[in-house]
Amino acid sequence: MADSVLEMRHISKAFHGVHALKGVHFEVRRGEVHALMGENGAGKSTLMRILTGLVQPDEGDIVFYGRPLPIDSPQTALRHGIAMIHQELNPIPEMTIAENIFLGREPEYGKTGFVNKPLLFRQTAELLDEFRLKLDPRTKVKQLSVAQKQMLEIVKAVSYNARLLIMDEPTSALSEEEVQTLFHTIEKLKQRGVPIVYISHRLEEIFKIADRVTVLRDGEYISTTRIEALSKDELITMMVGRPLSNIFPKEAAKIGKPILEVENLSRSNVFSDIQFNVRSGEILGIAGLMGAGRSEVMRAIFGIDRFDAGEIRVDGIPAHIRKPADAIRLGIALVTEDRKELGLVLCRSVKENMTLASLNALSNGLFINRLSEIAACSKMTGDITVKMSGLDQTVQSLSGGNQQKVVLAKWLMRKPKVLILDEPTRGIDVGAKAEIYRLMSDLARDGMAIIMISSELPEIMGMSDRILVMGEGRIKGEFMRGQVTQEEILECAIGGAGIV
Amino acid sequence: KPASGGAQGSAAGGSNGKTDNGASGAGDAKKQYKIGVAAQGLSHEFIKALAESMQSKAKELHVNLQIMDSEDKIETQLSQVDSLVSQKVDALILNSVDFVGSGPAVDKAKKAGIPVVEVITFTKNENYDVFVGTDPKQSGVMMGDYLAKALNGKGKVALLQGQIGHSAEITRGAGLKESLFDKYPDVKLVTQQTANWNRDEALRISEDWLQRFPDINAIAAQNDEMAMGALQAVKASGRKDIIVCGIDGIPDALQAVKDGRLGSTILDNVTSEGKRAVEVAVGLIEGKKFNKKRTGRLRPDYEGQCRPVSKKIKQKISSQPII
Amino acid sequence: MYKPSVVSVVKQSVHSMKSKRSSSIVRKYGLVLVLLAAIVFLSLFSDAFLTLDNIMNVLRQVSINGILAVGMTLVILTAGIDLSIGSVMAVAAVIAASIVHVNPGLTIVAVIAGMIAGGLLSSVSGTMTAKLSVAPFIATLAIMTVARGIALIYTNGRPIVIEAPSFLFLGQGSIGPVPFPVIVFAVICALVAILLNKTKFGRYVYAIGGNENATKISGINVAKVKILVYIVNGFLAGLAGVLLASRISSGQPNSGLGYELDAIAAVVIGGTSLFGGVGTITGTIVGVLIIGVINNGLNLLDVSSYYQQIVKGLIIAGAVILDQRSKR
Amino acid sequence: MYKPSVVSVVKQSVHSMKSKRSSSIVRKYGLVLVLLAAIVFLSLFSDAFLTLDNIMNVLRQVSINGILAVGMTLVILTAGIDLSIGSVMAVAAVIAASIVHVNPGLTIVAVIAGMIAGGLLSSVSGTMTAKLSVAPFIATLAIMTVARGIALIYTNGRPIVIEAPSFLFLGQGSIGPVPFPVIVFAVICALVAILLNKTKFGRYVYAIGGNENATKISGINVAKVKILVYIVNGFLAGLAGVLLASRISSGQPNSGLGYELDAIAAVVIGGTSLFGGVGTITGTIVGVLIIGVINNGLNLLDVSSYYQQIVKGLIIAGAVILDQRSKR
Ligand SMILES: Nc1ncnc2c1ncn2[C@@H]1O[C@H](COP(=O)(O)OP(=O)(O)OP(=O)(O)O)[C@@H](O)[C@H]1O
Ligand SMILES: Nc1ncnc2c1ncn2[C@@H]1O[C@H](COP(=O)(O)OP(=O)(O)OP(=O)(O)O)[C@@H](O)[C@H]1O
Ligand SMILES: [Mg+2]
Ligand SMILES: [Mg+2]
Repeated sequence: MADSVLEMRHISKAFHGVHALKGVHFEVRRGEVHALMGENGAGKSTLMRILTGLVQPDEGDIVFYGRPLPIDSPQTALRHGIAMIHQELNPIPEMTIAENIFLGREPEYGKTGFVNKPLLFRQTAELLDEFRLKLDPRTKVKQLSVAQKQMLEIVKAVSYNARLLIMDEPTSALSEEEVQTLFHTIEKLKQRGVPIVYISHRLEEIFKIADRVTVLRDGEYISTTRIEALSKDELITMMVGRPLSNIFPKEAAKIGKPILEVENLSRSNVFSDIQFNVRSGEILGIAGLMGAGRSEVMRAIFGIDRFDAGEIRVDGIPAHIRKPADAIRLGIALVTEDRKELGLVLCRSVKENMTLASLNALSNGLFINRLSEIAACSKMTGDITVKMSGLDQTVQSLSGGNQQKVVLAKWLMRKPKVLILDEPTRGIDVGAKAEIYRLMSDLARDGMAIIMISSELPEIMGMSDRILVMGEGRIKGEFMRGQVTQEEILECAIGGAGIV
Repeated sequence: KPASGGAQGSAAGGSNGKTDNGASGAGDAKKQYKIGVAAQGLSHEFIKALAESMQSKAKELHVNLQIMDSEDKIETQLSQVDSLVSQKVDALILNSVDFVGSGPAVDKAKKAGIPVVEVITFTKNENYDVFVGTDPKQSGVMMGDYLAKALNGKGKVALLQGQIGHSAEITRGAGLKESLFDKYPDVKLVTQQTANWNRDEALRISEDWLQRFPDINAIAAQNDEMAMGALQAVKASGRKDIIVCGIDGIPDALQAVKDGRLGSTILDNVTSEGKRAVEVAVGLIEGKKFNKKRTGRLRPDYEGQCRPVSKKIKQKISSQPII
Repeated sequence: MYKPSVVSVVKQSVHSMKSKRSSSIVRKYGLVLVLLAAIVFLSLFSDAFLTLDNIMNVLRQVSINGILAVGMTLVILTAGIDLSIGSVMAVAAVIAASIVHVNPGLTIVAVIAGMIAGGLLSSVSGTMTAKLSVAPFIATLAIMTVARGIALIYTNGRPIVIEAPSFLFLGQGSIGPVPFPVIVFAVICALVAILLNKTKFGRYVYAIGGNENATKISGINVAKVKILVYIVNGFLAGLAGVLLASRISSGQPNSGLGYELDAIAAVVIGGTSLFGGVGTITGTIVGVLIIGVINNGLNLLDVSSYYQQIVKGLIIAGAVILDQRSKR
Repeated sequence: MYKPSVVSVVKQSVHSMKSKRSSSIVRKYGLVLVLLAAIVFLSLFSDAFLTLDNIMNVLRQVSINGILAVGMTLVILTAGIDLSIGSVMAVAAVIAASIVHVNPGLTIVAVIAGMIAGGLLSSVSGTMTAKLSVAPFIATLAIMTVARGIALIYTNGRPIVIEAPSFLFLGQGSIGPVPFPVIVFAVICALVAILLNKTKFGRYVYAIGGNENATKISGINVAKVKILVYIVNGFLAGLAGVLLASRISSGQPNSGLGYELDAIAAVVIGGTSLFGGVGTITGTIVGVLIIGVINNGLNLLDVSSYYQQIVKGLIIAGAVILDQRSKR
């Protein structure tokens, strides 16, 4: 093709026997948004990591702007103008936003090697404005929420003015508002003729912005198609290998008495008089914009953060929760939004991660019962299929989505009374989502009370019996299932005021 | 001179004279001298004994002794002497860590008009007033003499060295070489390793030697700690024919010599030397004169060791005054 | 706190393929290789090496450092470190020595007293680390100096001679051809290996080292586990101190100087990450043996003190580099 | 990789309020407090303490450890560690000594030679760490033994006497009341502080320690930066070794023994995290001074050496605990 920018041919990669990629073809053209789709573990990230020199392919060659491209390290990739938003957020927590964004290309005084800090902060401020982020360039990144960190990655990648921009699940933690901002940027880049590889498990997004779609399945190249030529179901079928009847299998469950009740819970300048309850058999969805403080409320309930005022009741009995252990003892489980920092022990095996919170049940006081441990894990992997070489694979070598599944499994294994899910389907493919929704629906039917924070409105609408909307640390509104539209929820969330 | 020195003494002593005034009675008319001591390392029982003997003498003479532990670090010793000098002590007793390295300390004190007594060990820098002690080399010589007799001028010897480069390692090594290996061509030095003055290291190395050199006749250790380690290895191996000797005369070793397990040790009478050093220091403050090299006496301690260790020698070697 | 580097990501994948057990063998592969190479080499060049006598000799020599290294493995797995064990050994040694010195009959009492002393001292380090979030390096550095001081004061700087035969047996005796310390070492290895691989506690140790916060949020009492780890380490240091005292038949206030370094070295050579979460007892054992065999071998080959140091350094570096390669 | 602990969430809110600079003062606050407290206490209880003479003593005493600690700060910021500096000092010392021993005129040459020797040795550690991904602990442990061996062989285990006045001035001379080593220390602090805070290189040092992976992804040549860090550290260790040789007017093959521990202690007491990414030179300076003042003060108060160890340990622990509190 004349306007072909990138061609990857016969790319294969095996990680010690396991084939992540098998002779994959991938071609990107000038000024197009090319969606790369596939189930969790299909090989999308690996293919892109090869392009950015983080992984060396076993075979295959790469042609970039007509010339063969030997990429041995991220440096060379950047030098050739290939920038990437990585699926796994990778900030340097102790450094400021500005230092993170300009790491490796700090403005200097001449060529002295001395950093021009005023200029550094000015340029950062400009970038942040461009993306409508009200953040101080001098804030340390460790103070940011997951969503904000993700925005940061986007700002950084875009600011390279690359000749090819790769976005690996850039929106997994973002809510409508920021997604819109991102799409504006993408439009601008398209006009400048910058090609973009876009990886996402949010199908709506694909159909909004993609021009062409390439689908991988189990590391194999399936097809490349123009988006217009595809229906949602066709795309899903291509990815999963079979049609997927009902994505939101929400069954009506018998809603019982309140299990978790929260009375005007407050924490200074994070959230104030939060008041809600969730009943057995009920799925309570919580929507909101980035910085709404949803995660924070849940962290407080679970005993990770302190709160200043308010009361929490479990089964009507006032609960004194000072540390996570207390919450867990009361039958509460929290799937945190930040799997890397708070969810997983990356250097340990899938099995050890899944059972970490349940070992008391799986052991006779001291010794772990190996068989019942394996049994418990197999049961979970039966409900949620994790693509792995075995229960002993280290979690850090799993694909992003599969890591998320491990976190879910870890908490589901405890069979809690109250299950709190913060962005439960972050980076999870449609098929797996459906599995998880079915599981939630079943658990609700069996009387579990479920709270689901999500920035993905379809999911909220599709699964919740009741929907709370939060903004600026307050509850802005409450809706019953099927009595509200996405637009109304957004309205309510923004509530006229600006976003934090 | 003594008057002014005394004045200084009381002035400086006043600051933390409390430590000793208690002992000497508050209303004591005699003004109290303050003597600074920089000691090699008080975690060695040998040096600890020295310090205590000095302390007891100081109590007796109602002088305020400030003992500093140089922890075997030359630099530390220099710093400590610096701070003793800036405290204007009336005299300095230096138990030098290093023959060369501790030299500057002497100058520092002398420049400030502070008399310097060196004890046990002396420095290359001869600017000090009096040295109380024995020629360290001589202890090596004596060990050599003993071994020569014990081996009857013929045999294989393994040498356990102290920390390489340490003054005592150098001098004692030299002494042994001179009196044994140079004098007796049939006495062979089959191997040498450093056990850094440690008992357990010496034990480990000796164990290995007994595997590798089953035919050695003697193990010469540059201090008693190492000798005791070697002795242990020999005992464990069930060998009765290997002579072990050390230097310093620590109680452990003296006992072993009496029991006839240890060939010999060289006893340097630190207690008397420590006491003497304090006397001399006070004397210097009060302007008395001493001859520069006041030596103590080394006693090669192996009476009666002839029986178990080696059947040959009967007579004793008389210790000679050194230097 | 484990940081996957670009290469480590690849390394990890090795494991993913294998079952836990065999993977840990792969992990050690390079090292075991080095150890075997060393053994073969030595048996070729020194006929004194591969004798039952000398093998027992080496094992006896490594057993004290081995016991320390096993305890240290626990600490390092939690991303901690313990510099105090050398001094803790000394305290245990002098206390035990003083007991049998006065009453030669009380061997058992002496041993237990020594171990308890160790446990107490280390419990302080553990508490400082776990409850007051003092960096383990500093907490244990403080205890290191304090403990040394205690040992010196307790003995007034004089070694305590030990004559009690029953006590001396601990460090000097043998059961059949096998020296007693070796038996103790073996038992300790077995116990701690079981603790790490088969119990909840072991899981928590790994989890804390891998991601402390994730572990906390999983409802585990991290502080408690950490403190226990330090106490166990203290017990073992105490035991090692007692054995050392028995081996050199005296309780020395300045014994154990610098032992912490050998122990840590053995652990890290054995493939345990100082960032915690990754490592095995088998690895540590190999590390301990490598160091022991090198020391013994260099003496058997009669390499001079000076060159011993150079050779030692090169071999250690070589071993670890080879290990790294084998993990690729 | 920073992990917000349950409490740290609270801590952070403190930081988030402050700008980087002032927050780092908060960070040090507790320590500076301890230092001041110690100084006030000592000047009250010993009139010998707050004399110009003694202050200069203290400064001279700390300057060598100070120079080492500054270099070590760089290494630790990259989540590394360097155990070899003590031996590296020795090599530099004996080389420099041998040069001026033969030709008293060549002071400058001797200094440079010593520093280069240090740089070379450390560049090996650096390369092992950065290119062969050997744990810094092991790489530098290996170099530690090798370097010691080199120093012993080079001198055949005998100290080399130094008489060259111009060389002796480096460690023993003063400019006005200020000892020369103090001036060197001050200059080094200034230079490295600028390097860390004002240059790209400095940013990268922090970045690597904070998240090596992310730094690589940002297209920074991590290996190169790391190796440079170790080389700089080697230069400084060499310089320290030369100063030491001059101070003790001899090149001693076993000088610098155990100096690495003091340096690391100063750095960590100064608030630098052994996991990298967090720390400042000012912190290290405070750490160095605390150690120096304690040592000097305890001697002035004539605390008997055994108790000194206990007191030292307690003060260090206390200082760091207080520091932790002040960070809440
Ligand atoms: N370092 C590694 N070691 C072993 N296996 C690996 C490694 N990296 C990736 N894999 C495997 O390669 C496969 C593809 O992973 P990849 O991350 O590319 O999937 P993905 O398409 O990005 O999935 P997701 O949508 O969940 O991000 C997965 O099965 C994963 O387990
Ligand atoms: N502008 C800001 N500056 C600093 N910190 C912020 C800012 N905005 C948000 N935060 C942090 O993030 C928290 C809430 O953000 P977060 O995105 O986690 O809320 P959320 O409702 O959970 O959104 P998400 O969908 O990302 O979970 C705030 O309490 C605050 O700690
Ligand atoms: Mg992916
Ligand atoms: Mg959130």
